[in-house]
Amino acid sequence: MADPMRIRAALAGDETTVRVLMAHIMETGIRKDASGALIPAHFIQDVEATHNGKSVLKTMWSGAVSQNPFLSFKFKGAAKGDKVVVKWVDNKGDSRTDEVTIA
Amino acid sequence: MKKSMVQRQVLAAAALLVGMGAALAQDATATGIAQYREMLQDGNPAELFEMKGEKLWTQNRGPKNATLEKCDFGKGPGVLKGAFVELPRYFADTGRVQDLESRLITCMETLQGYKAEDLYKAAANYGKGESANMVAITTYVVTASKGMDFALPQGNEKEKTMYEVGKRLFFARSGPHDFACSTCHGVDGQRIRLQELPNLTKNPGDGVGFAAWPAYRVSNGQLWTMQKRLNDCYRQQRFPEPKFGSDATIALAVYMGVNSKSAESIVPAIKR
Amino acid sequence: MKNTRRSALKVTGAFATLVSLGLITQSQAQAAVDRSGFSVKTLDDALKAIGGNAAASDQITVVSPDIAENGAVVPVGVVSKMPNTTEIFIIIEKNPTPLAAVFMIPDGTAPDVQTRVKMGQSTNVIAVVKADGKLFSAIKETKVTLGGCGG
Amino acid sequence: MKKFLKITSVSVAVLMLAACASSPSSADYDKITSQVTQGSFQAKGQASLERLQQDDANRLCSAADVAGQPLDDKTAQMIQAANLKTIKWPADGKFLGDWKNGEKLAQSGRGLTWSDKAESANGGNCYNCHQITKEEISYGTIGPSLYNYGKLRGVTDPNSPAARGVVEYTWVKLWNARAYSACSQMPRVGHNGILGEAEIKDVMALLLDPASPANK
Repeated sequence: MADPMRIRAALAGDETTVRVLMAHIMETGIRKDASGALIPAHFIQDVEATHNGKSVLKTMWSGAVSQNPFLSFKFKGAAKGDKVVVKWVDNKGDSRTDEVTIA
Repeated sequence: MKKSMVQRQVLAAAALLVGMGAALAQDATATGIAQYREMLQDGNPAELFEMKGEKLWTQNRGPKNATLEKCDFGKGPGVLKGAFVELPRYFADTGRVQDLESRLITCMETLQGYKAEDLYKAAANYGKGESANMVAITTYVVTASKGMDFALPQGNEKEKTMYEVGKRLFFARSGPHDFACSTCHGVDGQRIRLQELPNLTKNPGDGVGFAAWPAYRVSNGQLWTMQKRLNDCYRQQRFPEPKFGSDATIALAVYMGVNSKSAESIVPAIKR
Repeated sequence: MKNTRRSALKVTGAFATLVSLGLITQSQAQAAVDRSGFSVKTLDDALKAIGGNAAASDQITVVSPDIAENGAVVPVGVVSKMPNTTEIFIIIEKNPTPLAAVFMIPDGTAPDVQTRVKMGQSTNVIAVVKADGKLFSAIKETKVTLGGCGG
Repeated sequence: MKKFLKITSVSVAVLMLAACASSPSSADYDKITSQVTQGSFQAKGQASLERLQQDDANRLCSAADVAGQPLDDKTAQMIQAANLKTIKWPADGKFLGDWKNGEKLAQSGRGLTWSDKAESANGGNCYNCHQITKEEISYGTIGPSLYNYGKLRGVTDPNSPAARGVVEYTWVKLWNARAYSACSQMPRVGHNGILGEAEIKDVMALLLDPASPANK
């Protein structure tokens, strides 16, 4: 099972900044190992963040996003104490959902 | 605030660059790299390892199904704050000078019932299996001392001996390239390629050298502890492999740690 | 997420099989179709895949370092000042598959996103922004150096 | 099990020796260091334990570094004389090869680590420590800049009698730098088999050929 995400969400003024670190190998599928064999692709394809059930960001990635991905974005309309939920799904169908309380 | 300063420096360096020679191109490169490092500070993936370690710390594991919460890193059972910046140190219960990583194995043995030999074997396969857990726990324990200054004890005779042994190992030239640690880390202000080399024979400054590890390596996505750092230094020195937790690695850590007295630990750092 | 058998059958081809087997959901199958831009190998094809040429705009900023010490992790961000920005694309020109990421920006979310990407070599980073249904772009070069053997 | 026991036994040695005298001498520490070294390393890949054996030059220079005192003149000259004897001159009398291959060798820092395959080609590691051409800005500063190396020494024709002195001096520096400087940090490229004769000729050309970018 995938390791948990590190999510931070901080409200400043009327804007909430969300910063997410995800534990993932992000293998492109075009690299070769020492013996010359292709290393199979294994990377996060879709990420969605929601606040009170409403989508606040969707992003689709290729394997070019770095290992242990970082994502940062900002949205309006949240209050301190609200929850932000982040979910990722990778190309093998594995997924992980974590949430954080806005500080 | 800091970022905008770096950006100003970059602009200034770029302006100077017009029509200038290689030396100034070098300065612009250095400024550019400083800007790059600054941009990576926010969101260090080492936090993922720290989180995992925090969870493992309080989790019942091993044959004794116990947690590590009573582990004594030298400041008393369960005291983590400030422990890392005083390691390696002498432990009376084992009669050894131990670094954080070998001490963790002692705790996993005594508190959780793991076999030390199994853990040393696992540790040699760095970042895989149980080693991944030990790396995460190490990251958690060191982070509790983030921002504190190094102050390794030297009151015990064995601690002094390890310092002297570490010093000798540091300067020991050998192998097909005649390299020693001191070849690259013996004086101020030198570089390998564009990589600045800290002078480890003295305190190289806050968050530099010994005080910059453990660190997340962006080149391979791994969290590198001091044991792994030293292992790879010896690989590049063309030496045979230092065994995990061996006295040579601990002696070198004592030498560098004592030399780094009063340097601020910025763990966990992020490195290229 | 709840796929009825009927809706699954509407999807054709391989995805239909996967959906009916329960391996992927309908929405993932839909997304997979949209992912075609991620496999194209040139900048031109990547631009085509996302809807054609984009006019240069000074309302868009690509935030990436002038020099990256390691191509494995290069911070890249895009900030758009165009009103009604709904999508942001990040393209790494010299990568084997240039399109790296797509961000869908709903109402209330700032067109200001950051991530980190791999770069095989020094390259232009191109941000394409969809605003009011039209495409706009900005470019920034990032040099990738090798730092040496220590560290 | 074996590994763990070894570690423990070395610790015991440290403990006992330290306990013998209230204040151990430097020679005691040397002895403990030797024991610690023996117990702490294991062979891996091509990196055998024999690599821990120091020759006189390395042993004496390391000891001088620990003491923080330079070698006395007599010892330094002894080391230099011994290393000068190791120099092998090019079999065909030709000192310069192809600077283009020399540049490739200078760029490569590979070879001889435990993760390198024993049969893979070694690099010269030159740029890790030296500036050589203007084009390569990613160079180290552990050694002096070699940019315009031949030009600054007035080499216009490396095959001329006038250039002979510089050419031979450079060959010795590459083959075994300790022949001229007892405790030089520079690897003994030829003596220790890091590069072969043909490769050293190529690096020579990079430094001395007027057509090399190093001399532009």
